[in-house]
Amino acid sequence: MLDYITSYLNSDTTPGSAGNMFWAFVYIILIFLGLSVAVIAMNWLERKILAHMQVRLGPMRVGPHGLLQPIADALKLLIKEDIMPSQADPLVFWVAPLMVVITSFTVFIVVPFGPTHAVTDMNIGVLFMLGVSSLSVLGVVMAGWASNSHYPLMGALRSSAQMVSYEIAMGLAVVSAVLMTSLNKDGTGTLSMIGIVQAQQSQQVWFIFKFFPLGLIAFFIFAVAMVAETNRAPFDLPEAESELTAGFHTEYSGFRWSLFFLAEYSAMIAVSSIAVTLWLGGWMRPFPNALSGETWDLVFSLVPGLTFLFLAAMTFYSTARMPKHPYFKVQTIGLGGFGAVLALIGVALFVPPVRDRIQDIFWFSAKVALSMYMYIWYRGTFPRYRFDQLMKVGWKVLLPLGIGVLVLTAIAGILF
Amino acid sequence: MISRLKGQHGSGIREANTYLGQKYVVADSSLIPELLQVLRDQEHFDYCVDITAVHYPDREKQFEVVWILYSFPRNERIRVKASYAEVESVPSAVPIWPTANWLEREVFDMFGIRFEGHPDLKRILLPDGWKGHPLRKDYGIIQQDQEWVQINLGIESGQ
Amino acid sequence: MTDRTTIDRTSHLELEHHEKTFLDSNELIINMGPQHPATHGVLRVILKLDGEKVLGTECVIGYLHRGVEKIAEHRTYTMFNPYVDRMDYVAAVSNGLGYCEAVEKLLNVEAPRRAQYIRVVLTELNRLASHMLWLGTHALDIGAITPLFYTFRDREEILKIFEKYCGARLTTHAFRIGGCSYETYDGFEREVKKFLDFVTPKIDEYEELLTTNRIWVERTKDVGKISAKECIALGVTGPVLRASGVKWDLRKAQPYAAYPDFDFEIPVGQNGDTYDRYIVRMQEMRQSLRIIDQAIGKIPDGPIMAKIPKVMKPPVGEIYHSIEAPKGELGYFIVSDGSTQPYRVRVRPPSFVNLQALDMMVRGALVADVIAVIGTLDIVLGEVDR
Amino acid sequence: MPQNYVPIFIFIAFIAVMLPVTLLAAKLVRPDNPGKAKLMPYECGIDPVDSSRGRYTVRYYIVAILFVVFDVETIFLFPWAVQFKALGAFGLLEMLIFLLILVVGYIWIWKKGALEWV
Repeated sequence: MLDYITSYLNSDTTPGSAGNMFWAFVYIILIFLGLSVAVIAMNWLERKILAHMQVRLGPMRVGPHGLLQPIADALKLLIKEDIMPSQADPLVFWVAPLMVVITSFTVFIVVPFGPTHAVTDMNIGVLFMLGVSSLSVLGVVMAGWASNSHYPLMGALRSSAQMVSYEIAMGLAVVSAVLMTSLNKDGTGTLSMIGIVQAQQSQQVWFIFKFFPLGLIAFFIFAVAMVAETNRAPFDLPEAESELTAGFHTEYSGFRWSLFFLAEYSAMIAVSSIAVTLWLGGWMRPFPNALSGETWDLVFSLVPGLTFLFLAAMTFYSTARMPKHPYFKVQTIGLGGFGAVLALIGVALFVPPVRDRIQDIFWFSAKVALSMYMYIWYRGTFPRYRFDQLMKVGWKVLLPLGIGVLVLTAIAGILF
Repeated sequence: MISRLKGQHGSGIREANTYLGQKYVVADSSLIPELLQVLRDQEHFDYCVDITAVHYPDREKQFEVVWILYSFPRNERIRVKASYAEVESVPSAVPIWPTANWLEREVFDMFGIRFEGHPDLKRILLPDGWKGHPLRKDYGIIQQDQEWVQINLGIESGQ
Repeated sequence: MTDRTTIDRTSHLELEHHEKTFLDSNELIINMGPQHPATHGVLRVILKLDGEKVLGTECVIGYLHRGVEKIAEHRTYTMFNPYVDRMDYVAAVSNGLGYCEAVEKLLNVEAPRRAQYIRVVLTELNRLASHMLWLGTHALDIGAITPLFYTFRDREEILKIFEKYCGARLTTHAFRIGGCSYETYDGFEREVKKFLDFVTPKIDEYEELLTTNRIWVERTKDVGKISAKECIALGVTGPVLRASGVKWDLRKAQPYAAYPDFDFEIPVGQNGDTYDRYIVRMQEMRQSLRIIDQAIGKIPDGPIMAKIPKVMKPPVGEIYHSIEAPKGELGYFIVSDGSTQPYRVRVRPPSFVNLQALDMMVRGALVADVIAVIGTLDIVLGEVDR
Repeated sequence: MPQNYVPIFIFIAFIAVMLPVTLLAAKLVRPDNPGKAKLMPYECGIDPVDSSRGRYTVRYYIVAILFVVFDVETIFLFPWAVQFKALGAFGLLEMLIFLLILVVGYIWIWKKGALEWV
């Protein structure tokens, strides 16, 4: 038994490929926990960043700088009454949020946080991700239909039409990235998520910069489509607050509603992960070819620790700026403790064995975080599209653009 | 202009005067549809500012309906007034000025004056089943339709 | 002239009629409001939809009806003054100005020059505040959340000035019949000047966020179009009329208060769509700033109240007086029977009349446009329902 | 490598157990006192006029059908993209013909107005 557990540690492949289900399970739990933390952090960050964009402070009361606000919200949602409309279809109503959450979580099985840091490495990883993530539209439609109410129905119909339309543009963009993976010596591409990153590694370029500007355009198509797929501003029509009150989840309340919330954020992280894997070089550090060599490797490997130390320093600065009043004593101590934890993590990241194993995850997460920041930024800046304009963008702009980019990439691939 | 109107309609114009610099015409109720049409088409009063009514319970013809008109080309206002008894109905101005639609509905709602030829004359501010017309002088200020309140709101009194 | 009669597309929804053939898609009937985030209060719009397309609308109003006109008949002229603030509660000062001037006309008195200047300053500040609130909520309806916070931040400064002047922020009751009841506080002029310097770049900031924003332009251009003819036929006034290309502003057409003394432009649009209305209101904000800037420098000295009797008994007669409120023509029709109480007060609410155009403006458009048009009409339900 | 696919089922099973357990746990701690008005479908405080289970506008179905066409097309592109270099110019030419047929169809639906919404 113990052999079975330890044997994996020496292998340099994912637990799924190694056939080690114990470690697969450990990874699953880690991903589950990490995702929950990420969603909580996203919740807090979104509210904070949006607030600062809008000249307000955001959550400030629960915990220092509102750090505990998402937890308070989660608890509140847990003990909130759950209402199921009397005319709703109980089974479908019950299953819909589960459906959405399961699909948006399952995607993370194939997300490669590092060359070995994935639950499994499927040879059809990209297709799996696209397929599973587009299943979530089913949950949305189920939710809207089961509610038996007009606003959710409209939200569900909008959402299905919208997700379906952008799926095509997304698929075309992905094809052109997959096409790039086959441009190596043996002439065979791959659909495996890890394989795609390795292809970028061996071609010494992030696919976003390949055949400039073709890679960039493909990435742009994907970036637009992924915002639309996740129903976020400016494509948040299915839950357009000012039109449909809350769209497909109007009738959901309490914990069931929070599942939709959870699914939305994890879907955002999931599609961002796809984008990072396909175009932004996955777990690769920035400038792998321009700034190569031992020294640069060392410099970049110090970045994770420095980042955490910087965050810790900022936290300590905020701690020092806390009002000096007995009333704030607990909060000040809490914030200081939080800073200390960050600093500890930062220091731990300097230790060579940890440093080497964590680096990949750090770079991957940093890229995903950047993409998440863009999501928040869009929300703070853009008005909402109208439905016909949304369909126009999907069908009449992105689709021809996607086909064009694909063809041009193929021609460029033959020529160069 | 007033003299022209008087020349055209003669005895129909009971009074045409200015008060505090504002022109007004008191017309015979039978003359109203014609007069309003003439005011719009020939005198260019193209904008109907307001239609309202005043209740004089002591008079023989209780309601005085007031049309306040404005002319963009001439930049002047005129008030047309006519008296109606409770049983009489007023010709609707909707074919002349579409804006009269809601204004007349409000007059109907508040005074119970019926407008002949209005496309959709029903209550506008008060609920459909409400009894009484609040802006009549015999409707007390705290009076309300107790029955309606009880049935629809399930409370004893809305006050 | 005669073709104006053709515009009679006003609500006949016939909700009861439901003749369906086998292949017809369901016409969905949806209630938008009264409890809806984007109907600016308790407006209920019954929408008849085919998918996303609006086949017809019907407004149901009256949820906020308080019988202001009835109350007026049971209050003295002075006592009724605070009530008018509660109609268009985001532009309470304008309401007060209209009412006070109407009664002053009835009494045949005129407010002193100083009072009139103060009135102009406060009314224009209030116009700014009203337009700011409109901009924030309108942008929010269209999905841009950030301008709301910017405009509320800046509106706050105006409310602070009001608070310092008369102690109230929203329902100010700033004017009295015959003038103003409060002298300006120390540093009033300085603070207003400071506010002007503060707010001018802020308006540029709003424009930066929206005017050239592609999504904003797409969402507002050619949405809710209304021509000048239709506006006049439907009695629509204010910025909506001006955006359709009619250069008509009561401050210029039939000047009141101290407006003839000031130099300002009437911004007009061309297309009469939501974008033009947005541009017109933005320009109006700048013009208001201009008026305030001119007025604040030369507020004359003198009394702030005219000589008016303690017990007001206007002579028998009637008056209609209207002013250019932020939403359009706000008129008061007051009938006096010679007693201390008005015999009848009729308010001509701009929001109420403008709202009537909603149905015409959104037919054949999409659901999202209904929201945009409700926002662009800039209605306040307190005034629609009174 | 079939063992690569096993974790999917572990994952789904894990979440499918976790979520209902949390939902049931929430059921224990949350209040539950439904009322008639509370259980009504939300329609801005007004009783809904008719059921929302009716026929809906055909445009959504058109989009669904178009989606099937184009998504299947994308799926066909994947194998070609993976073997792109190996298939070479010939493969590209064949794919261009395939795409051309689709683009003709696409232009046709555009001209037909299937992509319009108002």
